[in-house]
Amino acid sequence: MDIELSSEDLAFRDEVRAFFEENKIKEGEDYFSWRLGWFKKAREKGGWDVPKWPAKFGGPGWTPTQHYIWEQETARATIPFDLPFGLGMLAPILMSYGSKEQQERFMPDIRDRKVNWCQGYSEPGAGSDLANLKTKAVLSDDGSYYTVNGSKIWTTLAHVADWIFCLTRTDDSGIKQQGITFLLFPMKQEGIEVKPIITLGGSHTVNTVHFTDVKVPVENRIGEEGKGWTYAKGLLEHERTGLAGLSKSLVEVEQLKENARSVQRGNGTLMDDSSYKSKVAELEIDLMATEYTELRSLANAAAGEELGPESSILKLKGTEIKQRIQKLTVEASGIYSSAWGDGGIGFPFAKGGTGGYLNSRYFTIYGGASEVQKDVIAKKVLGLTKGSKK
Amino acid sequence: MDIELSSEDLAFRDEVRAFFEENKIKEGEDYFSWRLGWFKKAREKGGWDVPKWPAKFGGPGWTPTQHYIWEQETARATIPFDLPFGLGMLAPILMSYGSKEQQERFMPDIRDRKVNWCQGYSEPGAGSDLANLKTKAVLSDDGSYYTVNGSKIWTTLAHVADWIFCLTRTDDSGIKQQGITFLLFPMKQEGIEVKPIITLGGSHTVNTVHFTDVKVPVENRIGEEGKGWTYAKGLLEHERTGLAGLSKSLVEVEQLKENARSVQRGNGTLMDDSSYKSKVAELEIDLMATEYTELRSLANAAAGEELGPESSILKLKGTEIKQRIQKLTVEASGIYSSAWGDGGIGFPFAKGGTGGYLNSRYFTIYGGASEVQKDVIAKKVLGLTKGSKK
Amino acid sequence: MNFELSEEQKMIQQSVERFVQENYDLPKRVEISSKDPGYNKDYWGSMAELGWLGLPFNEEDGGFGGNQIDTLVIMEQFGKGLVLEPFLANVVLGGGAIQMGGSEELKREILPSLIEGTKQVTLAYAEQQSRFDLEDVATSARQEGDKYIINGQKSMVLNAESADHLVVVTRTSGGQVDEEGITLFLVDSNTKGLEKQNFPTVDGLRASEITLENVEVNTERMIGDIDNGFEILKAVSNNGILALCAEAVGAMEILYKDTVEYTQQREQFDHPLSDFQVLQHRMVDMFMEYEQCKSLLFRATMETIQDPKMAQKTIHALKHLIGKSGIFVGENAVQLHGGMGVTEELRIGHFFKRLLVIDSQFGNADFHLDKFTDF
Amino acid sequence: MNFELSEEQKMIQQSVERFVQENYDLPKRVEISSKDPGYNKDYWGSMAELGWLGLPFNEEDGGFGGNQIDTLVIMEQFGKGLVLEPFLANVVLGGGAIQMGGSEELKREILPSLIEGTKQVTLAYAEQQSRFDLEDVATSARQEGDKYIINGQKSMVLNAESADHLVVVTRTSGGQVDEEGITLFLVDSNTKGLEKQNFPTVDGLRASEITLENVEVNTERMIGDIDNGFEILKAVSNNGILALCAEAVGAMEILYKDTVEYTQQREQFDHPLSDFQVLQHRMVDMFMEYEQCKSLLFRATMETIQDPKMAQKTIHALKHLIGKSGIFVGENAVQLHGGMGVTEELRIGHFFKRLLVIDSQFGNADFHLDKFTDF
Repeated sequence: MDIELSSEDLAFRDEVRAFFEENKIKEGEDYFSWRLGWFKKAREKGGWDVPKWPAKFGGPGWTPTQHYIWEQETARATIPFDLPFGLGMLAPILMSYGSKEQQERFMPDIRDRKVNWCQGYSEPGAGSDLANLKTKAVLSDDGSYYTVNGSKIWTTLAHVADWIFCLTRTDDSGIKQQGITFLLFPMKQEGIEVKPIITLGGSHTVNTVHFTDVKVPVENRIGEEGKGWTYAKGLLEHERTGLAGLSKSLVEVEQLKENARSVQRGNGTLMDDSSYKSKVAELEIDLMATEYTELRSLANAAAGEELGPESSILKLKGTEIKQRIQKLTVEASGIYSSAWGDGGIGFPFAKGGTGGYLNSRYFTIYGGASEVQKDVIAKKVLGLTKGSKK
Repeated sequence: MDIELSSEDLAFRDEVRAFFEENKIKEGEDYFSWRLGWFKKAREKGGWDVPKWPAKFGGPGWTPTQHYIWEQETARATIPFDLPFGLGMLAPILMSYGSKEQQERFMPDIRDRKVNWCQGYSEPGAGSDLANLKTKAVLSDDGSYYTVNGSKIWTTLAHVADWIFCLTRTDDSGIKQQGITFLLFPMKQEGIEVKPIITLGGSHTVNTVHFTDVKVPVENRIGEEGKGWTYAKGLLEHERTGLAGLSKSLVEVEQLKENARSVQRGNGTLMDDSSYKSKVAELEIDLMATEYTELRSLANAAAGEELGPESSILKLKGTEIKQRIQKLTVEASGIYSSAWGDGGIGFPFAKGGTGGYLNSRYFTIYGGASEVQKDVIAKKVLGLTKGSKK
Repeated sequence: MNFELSEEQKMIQQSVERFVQENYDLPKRVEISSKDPGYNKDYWGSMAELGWLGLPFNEEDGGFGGNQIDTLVIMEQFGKGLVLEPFLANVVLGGGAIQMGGSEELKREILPSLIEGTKQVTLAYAEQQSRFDLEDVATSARQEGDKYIINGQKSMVLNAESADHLVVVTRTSGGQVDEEGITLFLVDSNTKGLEKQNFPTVDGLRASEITLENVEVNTERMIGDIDNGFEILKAVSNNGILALCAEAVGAMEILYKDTVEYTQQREQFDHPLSDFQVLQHRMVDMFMEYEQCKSLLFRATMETIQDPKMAQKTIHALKHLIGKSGIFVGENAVQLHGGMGVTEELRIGHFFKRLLVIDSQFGNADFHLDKFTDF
Repeated sequence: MNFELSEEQKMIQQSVERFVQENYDLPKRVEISSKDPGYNKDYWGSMAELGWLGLPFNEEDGGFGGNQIDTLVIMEQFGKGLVLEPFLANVVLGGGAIQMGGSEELKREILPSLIEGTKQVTLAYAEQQSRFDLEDVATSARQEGDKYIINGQKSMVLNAESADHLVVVTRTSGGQVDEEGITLFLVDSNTKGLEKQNFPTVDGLRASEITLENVEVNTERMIGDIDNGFEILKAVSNNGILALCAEAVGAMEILYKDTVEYTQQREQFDHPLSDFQVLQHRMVDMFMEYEQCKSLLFRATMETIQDPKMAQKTIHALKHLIGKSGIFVGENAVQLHGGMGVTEELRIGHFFKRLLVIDSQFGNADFHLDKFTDF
């Protein structure tokens, strides 16, 4: 066992830091042109614009440790926002299951951040039981197109998306994981209606999307008809690991402590209040442990072992940590936690804190609710499957 | 709503207090003769030796409030030990289901504390699923006696008991709650073997009891053959309320705080340690709430409503509170919590504290494990019974 | 020892329950909350007519001589609909302070119109630095002839937008955190130098930041004795806590019951959610928290009526438990409703928000646990 | 960054694992524990022969130059059998102190016989009033010529019954809770004035209360410099924490795995217990606690090797988590085993007891959480 980064890894970390430092946004610079420029420069570094893509598709081909370093550094650096849907979710499916034509057609625009994608998996009434989907796609008699009817829900940023990758049902005669087909189609067309869902925090990120007789050419289908679940499923576990977001939480805990230190209590600050600081300490300790659980999992991956259901631990712990950070922000805000909106009442950090906390309740629901993650661990890791369920 | 005790109730409380005060054990007095004398005097007060028995069987016929007052006062007073098996468990069954002959035969000795009873319900392998019992009782061809074979477990004080009241199986053709027969028989006879079970705390209270061809005359059967479950069941809910033991916990919390104040920390004591005192405070608050939950439940009982599955709340909260008191005693003992036995190492209160904590783990297991209590509340109170269980 | 409501209390309970059922479904509440003044004036009028606004006031001041149990009865039902009308601010806080410490003239001037619903009063006590400490008062009142000149800021003043008068907590002597030296004044809302910054709160109610710059107030508008306002403030705060906790208990009842109902209807993995034992036990925990909170609410309320000094420890216990349990019940109601729980579309989210705000008012769970340990 | 054991470490791991499997079933352990001296002398001899007792010592002192990871490997396996032999007391604590601060003569005198298993050393640091504070030392050592005279009491000294020497922590100057002024001495067990009161501990091990009355010790038996013993004590205590936590992780593994197995076999209400979702999730929680503890153990151990000063915060985090999680896992293992869990008959109760004792050694969960907040 060895904690130290190799000299190569240290050199890589320095290189990443230097890159981030050099390419920070300058005062007065236009955000969107800086953003595109940033990705261009990252591409010139050898695929840094698509860090998770394999080398054969233009990615950097990093080791797991390099990925870990990258994630740690990005959490602390000023880098442009990026959405996971095209880059992190659709692209791997295209690489594995898309035809050469589909790869050539869709991947360049994803890489250039030209096309915004959204993900059409969840449906009203299905919850964490993703395979239980009812959006119908019927193939035309001549076999040239599908007609899609149905609804999706919790569709993140559907209101600004250009395209959707969508699970549809083409056959409901067998078990529910079968008969699912993976289709791609543009969002800005007749027959697609996007309705905002306002979350408890008061924000609009997710939507309901309704499809009425939407025509999708058959060449927009990924792989075979009826195999869509297989294509989507493998990625779900990957997604869970990403959801832990530990590097970001580390930064947020530092911010939390700084905020609490700005709240005066008697001769000290809120960080001198014993209950409050104990809660922060317990949070930090759990985060310290979870970081190493992630590293152990990465080390396994590096040793060629599959990222398995252990990723559920990371999702469980990671999301719970994020919620606790939000909750402690609310507590730090004291009486001001009840102010709503952008009025700028009380402490600067109180603004949006309570909305953030409320929205954070979603973390233990989406991507498979915590209860479902525990079912997965019980079954896949502990082997608790014998007998009939009660 | 009114919190005040009526003047009658206050007078009753004073009378109880005065009685306890007058009849305390004197220095040098023999414990066992004092004990018997105490019960004699209590009987002269009008059935105070059998407070829970109804008036027609010689009990005092108190109101629920009087019972509550009695329980509160006994927790604080010096009164002789008393066991619940004959007095509180068997007697009510005799009153409801025993024949006149059985009542006359057994109840006087119970009242006079002459005969020690034990309860033969639980069996190896059955756990909280009491009805799943296998001890067989076979009626002789002439119908004059049963032959009992099988084993009981967790039989409290079986090693000092004179008699046992015992659930046996006389028929296993139907559902498991049927075919159970309630028998009484002496413990000191051939064919009965009592083996001690040493609990984690190092003490011997419970036992395994094995029956080999034990003969029980048919006149020792309560009620009808095959109806024993019905007779035993009603009492189980009553037992649960008793298990809460809140009055005792109130006294123990005071003792806990006194102990903690005897542990010096810096310029203060352990009760100045913020984590420790917060845990004590949370415990006290839960106890304060549970006390009123019990009072609300008693008020319902007084209004003629049945003591229902809400008693499960009291058992759940009451036993958890008792465990927390034990746990905090262990914490107060610090390094001395690891000393075992009667060596008298460290703080006086540390002695036996860890054993007490270890044994207290049993509180959430016996009388229906906490998980089973929650199942009961889910089903009976919240009505969560539709559909098939998963 | 008796937990039964009187016949009159039962009638009030039924009447408030009916009012909430008829007037407070979610769309209606959202509509009322989103328009100024943040509550429905007709409803307020009805409440006055039904006599609710006068319930806890003395009969000689035009009230009905009720006590904290009457308030509990009303607030618990209000909690089941998240009623927006400013009952707490007027009847419990502002009116309560005047009832306790106001001169006869002041009571005669203010209370009848408050009870009739024609004038409104609120309480301005918190300040930016005070967090939850009632005695931390920096806003100064300096005597000048027969007037006092008030300077300072007051935070999170409930319903100040609609209030005609404010009971302002000021410091007339002593250090910033001394209990002595605190004095209460009744200040008219439109007095020169008094500025309001109004904003909505997380739970759809309204509050304001108040700036007082050389605000003049006559000595006869003093509530209670000079430098001795803390006792009144403490008693009003305790009554506010009891009222808020009653509301919270009502809200918790809706949350656990809605969750029980939703999980029975909603299918996942081919079973109603309510079939899953883990969710069943979670709901049992929610139910038990509700019952325990209700028990402690009864205890604290009954003890306060019997002996307010003795009840102080129980009030700290109550506010701690309500804060902790309310958020537990709210978070789990949301969790068990899944994605829908995190939207504005179901009412449970709104109930959760209210419980969150209640925890932040008059001291949160940690604050009261700490206070509890002083006993 | 690499979590793989070296080939040698893997071999040690397998060798210890085999030893535990062959020699440490429950009846055997109970038998060994109940007889004096509370461990098996043959086993101790084997451990010496196998080189385990010399693993962390420097090669020049007869050891193998291992580090805390080697100790982790051994202790984690020991934890799976609740091994009774006094490895911790001798190798990590007593021997560790001599290794760190002893003069060359002292090391040459003591360490080889310790490594051979012929002599034993333990550490006497705690006192009745000290609770978990290492720096709280009242036992005095007063210089007299080339000797020191020690007076005081030492509490809960592990394995003192069998120890030939004790490393005694004394105060040579300063106030009772000063870090400066602490000095360590190696005292022979049979020195005049040294009395032992031996007793069993909750987990079946042995400890003693030690009274020192005018105990004389030569100046050359001082370990480290005068008044500067605290650094050594702290470092030894940190190594003790790492070793105990490794043992705890081994014990937690047994507890969660035994529970998984037991619930699959045991039927209740016509189903194996493992079918109940509530119990499944409880076991998932136990498993996750185990994994998190293991992660933090690796982290603290690796950081200590890299930079002990930097690792201090992580060591506090570790001891806190192990205390809390160990008791959580233990309590729930018992709960899920039902009545049987509360008896001496199943091994889980014994593992639970060990975890309980581990929490009380070198500071419990609360103590280390508090220390953690100082960083």
